Amino acid sequence: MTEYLAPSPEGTEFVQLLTPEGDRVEHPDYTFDGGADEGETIRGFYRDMVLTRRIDTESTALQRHGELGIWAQLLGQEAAQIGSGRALRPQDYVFPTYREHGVAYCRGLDPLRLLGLFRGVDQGSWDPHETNFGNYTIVIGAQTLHATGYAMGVQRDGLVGTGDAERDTAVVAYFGDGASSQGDVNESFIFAASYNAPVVFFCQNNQWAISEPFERQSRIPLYQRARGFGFPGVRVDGNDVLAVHAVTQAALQSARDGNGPTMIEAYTYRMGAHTTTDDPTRYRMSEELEYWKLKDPIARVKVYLTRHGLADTEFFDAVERDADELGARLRDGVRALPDPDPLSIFDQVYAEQTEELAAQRDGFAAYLASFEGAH
Amino acid sequence: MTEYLAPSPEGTEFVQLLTPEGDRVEHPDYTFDGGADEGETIRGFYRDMVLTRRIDTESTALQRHGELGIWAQLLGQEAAQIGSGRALRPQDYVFPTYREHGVAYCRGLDPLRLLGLFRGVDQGSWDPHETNFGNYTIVIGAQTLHATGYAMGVQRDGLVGTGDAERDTAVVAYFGDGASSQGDVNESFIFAASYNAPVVFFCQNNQWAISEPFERQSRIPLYQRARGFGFPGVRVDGNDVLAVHAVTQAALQSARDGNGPTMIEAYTYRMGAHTTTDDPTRYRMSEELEYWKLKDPIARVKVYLTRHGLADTEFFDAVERDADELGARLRDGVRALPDPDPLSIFDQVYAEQTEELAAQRDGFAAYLASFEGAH
Amino acid sequence: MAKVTLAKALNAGLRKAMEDDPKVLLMGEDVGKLGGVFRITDGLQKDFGEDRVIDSPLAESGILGTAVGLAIRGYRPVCEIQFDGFVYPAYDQIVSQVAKMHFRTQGAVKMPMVIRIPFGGGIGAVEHHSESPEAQFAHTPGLKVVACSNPVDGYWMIQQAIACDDPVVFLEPKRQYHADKAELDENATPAPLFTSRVVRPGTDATVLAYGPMVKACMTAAEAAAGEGRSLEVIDLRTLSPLDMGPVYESVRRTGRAIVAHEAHTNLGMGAEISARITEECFYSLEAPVLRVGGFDTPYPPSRIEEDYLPDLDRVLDAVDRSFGF
Amino acid sequence: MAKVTLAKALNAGLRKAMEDDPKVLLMGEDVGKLGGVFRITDGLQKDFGEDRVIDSPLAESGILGTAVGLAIRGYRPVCEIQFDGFVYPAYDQIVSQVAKMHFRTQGAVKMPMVIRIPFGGGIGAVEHHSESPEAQFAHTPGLKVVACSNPVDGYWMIQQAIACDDPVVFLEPKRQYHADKAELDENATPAPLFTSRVVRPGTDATVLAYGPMVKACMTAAEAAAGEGRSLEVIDLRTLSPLDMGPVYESVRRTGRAIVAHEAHTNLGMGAEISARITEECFYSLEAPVLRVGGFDTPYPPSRIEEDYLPDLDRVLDAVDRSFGF
Ligand SMILES: Cc1ncc(C[n+]2csc(CCOP(=O)(O)OP(=O)(O)O)c2C)c(N)n1
Ligand SMILES: Cc1ncc(C[n+]2csc(CCOP(=O)(O)OP(=O)(O)O)c2C)c(N)n1
Ligand SMILES: [Mg+2]
Ligand SMILES: [Mg+2]
Repeated sequence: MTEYLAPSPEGTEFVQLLTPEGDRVEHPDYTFDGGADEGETIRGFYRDMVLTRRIDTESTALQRHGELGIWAQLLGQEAAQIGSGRALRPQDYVFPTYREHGVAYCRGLDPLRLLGLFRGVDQGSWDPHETNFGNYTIVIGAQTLHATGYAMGVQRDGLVGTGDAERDTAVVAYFGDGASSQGDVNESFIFAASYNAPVVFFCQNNQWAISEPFERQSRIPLYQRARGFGFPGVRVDGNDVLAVHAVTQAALQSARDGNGPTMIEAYTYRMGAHTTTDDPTRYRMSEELEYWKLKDPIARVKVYLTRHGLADTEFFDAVERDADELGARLRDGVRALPDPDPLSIFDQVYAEQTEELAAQRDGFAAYLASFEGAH
Repeated sequence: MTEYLAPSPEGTEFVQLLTPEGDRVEHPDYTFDGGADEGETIRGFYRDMVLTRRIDTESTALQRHGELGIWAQLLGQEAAQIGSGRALRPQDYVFPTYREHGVAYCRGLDPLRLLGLFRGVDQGSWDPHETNFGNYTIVIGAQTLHATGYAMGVQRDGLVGTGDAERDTAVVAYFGDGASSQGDVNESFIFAASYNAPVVFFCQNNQWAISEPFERQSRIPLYQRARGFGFPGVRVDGNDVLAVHAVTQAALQSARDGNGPTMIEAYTYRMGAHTTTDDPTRYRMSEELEYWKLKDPIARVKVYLTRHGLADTEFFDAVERDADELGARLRDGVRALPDPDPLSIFDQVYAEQTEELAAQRDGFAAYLASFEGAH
Repeated sequence: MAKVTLAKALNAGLRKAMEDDPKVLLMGEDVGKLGGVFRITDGLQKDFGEDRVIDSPLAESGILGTAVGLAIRGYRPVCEIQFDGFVYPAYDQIVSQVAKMHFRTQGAVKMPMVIRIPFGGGIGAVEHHSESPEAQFAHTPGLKVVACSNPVDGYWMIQQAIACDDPVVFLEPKRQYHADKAELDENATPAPLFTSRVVRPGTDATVLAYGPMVKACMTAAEAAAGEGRSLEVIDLRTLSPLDMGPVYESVRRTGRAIVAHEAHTNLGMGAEISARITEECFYSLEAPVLRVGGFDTPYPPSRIEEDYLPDLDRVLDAVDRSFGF
Repeated sequence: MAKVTLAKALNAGLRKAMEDDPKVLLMGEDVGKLGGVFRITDGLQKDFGEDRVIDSPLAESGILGTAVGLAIRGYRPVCEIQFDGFVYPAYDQIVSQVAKMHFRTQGAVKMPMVIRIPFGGGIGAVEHHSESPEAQFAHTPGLKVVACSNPVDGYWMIQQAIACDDPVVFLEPKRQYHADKAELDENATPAPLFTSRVVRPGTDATVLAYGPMVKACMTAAEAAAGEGRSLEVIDLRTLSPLDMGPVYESVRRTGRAIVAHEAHTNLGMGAEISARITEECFYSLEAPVLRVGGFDTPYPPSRIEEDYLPDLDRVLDAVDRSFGF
C-alpha cells in the first residue's frame, strides 16, 4: 500500500531561510531574491510588517472602542502575508479570505476600505479591478473556486507562458487550515489540476479554525494534500518573510509559465483571538502562545537587520513614526466613514434595476418620509 | 517541492493476481484467500459473475422492451463488484451508487428490488437493515458521507478493534471515478481520516463519467488521492476477481481492526453505455472497447478453472442453466411488479404524518373519486 | 428556418449568442462531445472549441464557483446543470456568491451569468430528475429567474438572458425539449425578457402558468371553451422579477385567478402570486386565487408521476371550484 | 429553576435530551470546548464526552452527510449550523437526502435529526450572519420546520424536536439568545411541538409572527392598544407543517390579518400564509392579508440593518393600511 507521512509538528519538508534567531540559512530548492539592493528590500519587508501589525492592533482597539462591529486579527501572520503579497506582480490577482489585511496593504488598498466592512457601513465593496485584490469572502472556501475560474479566464486570454514578464499572469487563492476541509476548496484543486490553471493555493495554517486545532482537519501536514490531486505542495515557515517570499515567487512563476497550480502551506500561528468576539482562553493553552512568541515574524527580521548593520535606530524610529501616522489616520478615518443611505440598498441588487424593486424602494421612501413630520 | 507520480495508464502500483490470460501471479503485499476449498470459492465467484452479468443483460433487454424506464449497466465491472462483495462479512454495511447490482446480489438482495427502481414503481425502497446493503444513491457522491457517518456510529457502538470477528464491523462506500471530483467525496475523506472511521472507499474507475474520460477528473492515478488525506490508497486490477477480493479483504480487516480508512481504486471499464439512454459512440472509440474485451473479468476465470481442471463443462452448463432460470424469473417478476397506489405517496413523507398532508391526501382521493362516475 | 423543437431552438440560440460575443462560454458536465444529455449544446464544442465549450469535472459547486471567477475576469459563462435535482450542490455558490456579488461590491463586480436548468417532470425518470426548484431561486434577491415554454421563446430568451448583466436562472421544461415544433423567424423582434404574455385572451377567469404547465393550461382553456367558459391564459415567462401588470389587468376583468405549476404547492410561485393578486385586486376578486400545484410530497416514482403532475383536469377542477365561490 | 435566557434554556433542553436518550449526539463546528460561538452547547462536551458532542471538520455538507449515516445507524444527531448563512453548503444533503430518505425507503429508514440554525439579524454582524432561510426549508417536503421565540418554548421545543422521528429544522432567533429571561418550570407540560399559539388575544386584527418577530409584534400590539386597537398576536411556532386552525379561527373573527417576518417578503412565509387565509377565509376578509417582511434585497450592512428589519412601526403601518381598506 501507499506510504504516507505521519503527522509531525512542522513537517519533514519545511522551507526556512531566516531562523527565529535572525540567522540566514540555506535551502536546496529556494533562495531569497532581494533584487538589486537586498538590504533595502528586507527593510521594506520590515516596514510592511510593522505597518500591517499596526493596522491590526489599531483596528482591534477601534473595535474595543465600539467603532468597529468586529475585527479579524492577523497578529502573527504578518510574514505570511507580506512575504507572499510582495512576491506578486501588478497583473497578478488575489482572492482573499477576511483576514488578508497585509496582502491588501501590499496591493495598495486603503486599509479604511477594510474597516468599512468591519464597521458595517458596507460589505467590503472596493472595486477589485483597481488593485487586482478581490473582495473579502466570508463563506469559507468559496473564493478558491473563484480564483480557479479567474485563472481559467487568464488562460483563455492567452496570458500564460508567453514569456513576457509584464503579461504572464498568476492568481492566488488565500485560505486557512480549517477551509481545507470544505468541499469547495477540494473541488478547486480538482478544477485547477484538470485545466492546469495558473493558480497558487496559499494556505495560512495558523493552527486554529476558531476553537478547533489543525489536527481536526488533517492528520498529515496540509501541504501534502496537493499530492493527492497531482500538483506540488510545499510547507514554508510562515513566520519567515524571506522564505515565504521565495516560495511564493517560485510558485507564481511556475503558474505564469504554464506549469499549473501549486499549494503553499505557510506554517504560522494566530497569536490573537479568531476575531474580537472570540475568547481563546476557552480552548487553548497560554504556553502555546508563549512558544510561538519566540518565533515572531517581525522580531527576527529586526535582529537580522541590526546584527548586519542593515538598519539603524533612525530607520526603526522612522518606521515607528510611519506606523503612528497610519494609526492616527485610521482612527480619524474610521469615524468619518459615512453610514449608507438606507434607500441605497435597493439600487445595488441588480445591474439592471427591476420595476418591482424600484417600487419597493419608493414605498419605503414614502414610509420614511411619513415620519419626517412626526419627529 | 513534493514529488508526485505522473499519469500512467494503469499506474505504477497495480495489484493483479490473475492475468487476463488466466495465469495466477504473485504480489508482495496481497495473496488471495480462497478459504478451505479454493477451487470451490473460485467456482463460486465465476457463478456469481455470470449471474450478475445475466441480471445486467436481462435488464438491458427489459428496458428495450419498455418494461424498465432506464437501466444502469455494469457490464465489465463484475469482478470489481463480486470480488469486493464476497469479501464482506454479514455485519459489514454497504453504501452503493446506482450501479452496484453485483454487490446487491452478494448481499442477498432480490434483483427484482433493483428493477423496481428502474421500472419506476418505487425508488429502491428496500429495507437496508435486512441485508446491510444501503439504498441506491443517485446524487453523485452523497453516499460516501453517509458511509462515513455510519462508520462513526459503528465506532460509538464499540464494534471496532474488539478482536471478535463476528462483531468487528467495516463499512464500504462505493463510488465512481467521476464522483471523485465531488466535494462530498473529498469531505468524506476528511471526516474518515479525522475520526479514523472504519470505512473503505471503493472506487470503480470504469474510465468514464458518462461522456467524460477519467483524465478530466484527475491527472494522476486516483488511488493516490488518499495520500493527500493521510490514509492508504491502492490500485487493483478491477477485472481480476481474485485481486479485488484480496485487496478488499485486507482493507476491510484494517478498518475492523481500528486502523481507519483505505481507498481502493478498482481499475476497470464500463463496457456498456452509461445507461440505456446513453450513446457512447458519440464520445469514445470502438478500439478502446476491443482492448478491454481482452481483459474480460469472467473469461479469465473460466480459462483458469478449465486449465487447472477445477471445473468441467457440466459445471459451466449448470451455471448457464441457473442464469437462464434467473433471467426467466426477472422477466416474469418485473411484469408482475405492481404500480404503486397514487394515494400511498402521501403516507410515506413523514414518520409522523401531518394533518396538512393528510388533508391533501383526502382532497386528492375525493378528486379521484369524482371521476369514478365519469368513466 | 424550418419548424424546430425547443431543444433545437435553444441550441440555435446558444450558437447565435456565442457568435455574437466571444466572451460567452458554455460550461457543464458532458456539454462537449456529447452535447449534453439532452443535446442542447450539440455540435457547439466542435465549432467553438474546448476553451469555449467546457466539459467540467463532476462537481456542480465547482462549475458555478469557477464560473464566478470567469465572470470576474470578464467572461459570460452559461452553466448547464444536467438535471434540476443536481443544482443543490451548487446552491451555496449560487445563493451566497452569484446572487450577492453585485450587491456586496455595490456594482463594482457584475455577474453576467446564465444557469441553465432542465426542470420539471413527465419524462419517466428516476429520483432527482424531475424537480421544480424555481421558488427557491425566486426567493433569492440578486438572481433573476425565467422559464421558457416554447421553441420561439427558447430561442430568444436564452440570448436575452446571456445578454443580461445580471445572473439569470434559466429554466427549460425538459418535457417539451423534443415535443411540439414551432416556426422560428430569426428576424422577428422578441418581447423584452422580463415580461409576461397573454397567450390566450379570455373573459371569465385568468389562468397563470409558466414552463411546462403552459401547454396543459392552453388545452384546459380549449376544453373550457367547449363548455362555454372563456379562460384567459397568461404565460408568466419571468418568475423573478414577476411581471404582474398584465396579470392584474386581466384579473380585474375576470375576477378569478388560477395559478398552475409543477412545483410543490406549499410556498411555490402560486403562493406569492396569490398574495400579490389579493393585495392589488382585492375588490375585484369574485373568488380567492386558487392554486394547482405538485403535491407537498417528494416527486413520486415515475409510474405514477402523471397522477402527481397537475394536468388539464386539475386545472379545470380548480376553475370549477373558483366558480363555486 | 431561576429565570433563564433563551441560550441557557436551549442548553438545558439539550442537556435533558442527552440525559434521556444515549443515542442523542451533538455535532458541529466549535460545539465542543468552545460550546459553540453562542455557547448553546456550553459544558456539554465536558459532561458527555467527545463521542457525543462532536467537533466536526469545517464542512457543513460533511456534518449533515455524516449525520445521515449516524441516523441510519440508529443515532439521533443534533447538528449545529454556526450561522444561518452557512447552511447552504449542506443544502444538497438536507434537501436531497435528509428530506427524502423516509420517502425513498417508504419508511424503512427514518431520519430523526435536528438541524439547529441560529437565524435572523439585528446583532450587528457582517455578511451571511443574519439570514432567514426558513421558506426554502418549508418548501421542501420531508422536512419539518419550527422556530422558537422565547426561553420556555426553547427549552421544550428543542427536546420535542429531538424526540421527533422526522428531520426538524430548528430555528433559533439569535438576537434573542441573551435578551429577555423567563421563568422556566421544568415540570410543566408543554404544548405539542407542531402547534401555533395565541400569545395575545385581540378583536380588531390578527398579527402572525414567529421567532424574532414575535417580540416586535407584541410591542406593536401594546402600542396599538394605546390607540384603542385590539390586535390578536399569534406565535406560529411551526412553519412546516403550519398550524392554521387557530389562525383561521382568529381571522374569521377579526377580518384582518398581517404576517410579519425578517425573511425577504417575496416568496417568504407570508406569501403562503396569505394564500391559505384567502382560500379559507375569503368571505371573512375585510382587507387583503398584508405582509411585513425583509426587503427583497440581500441583507444590508449592519449600520442600516434596523432600517431593513421589520419593526414595531412597520407592523403598525401595515395595521393602518389594513384598516384603510
Ligand atoms: C461555510 C462557513 N462555515 C462556517 C463559517 C464560520 N467561520 C468563520 S471563520 C471560521 C474558521 C476558519 O478557520 P480557517 O479556515 O483556519 O481560517 P482562519 O480563521 O484561521 O484564518 C469559521 C468556522 C463560515 N464563515 N463559513
Ligand atoms: C450531483 C450529480 N450531478 C450529476 C449527476 C448526473 N450523473 C449521473 S451518473 C453521472 C456520471 C457518474 O460517473 P462516475 O462517478 O464515474 O460513475 P459511473 O456512472 O461511471 O459508474 C452523472 C454526471 C448526478 N447523478 N448527480
Ligand atoms: Mg486557521
Ligand atoms: Mg465512471
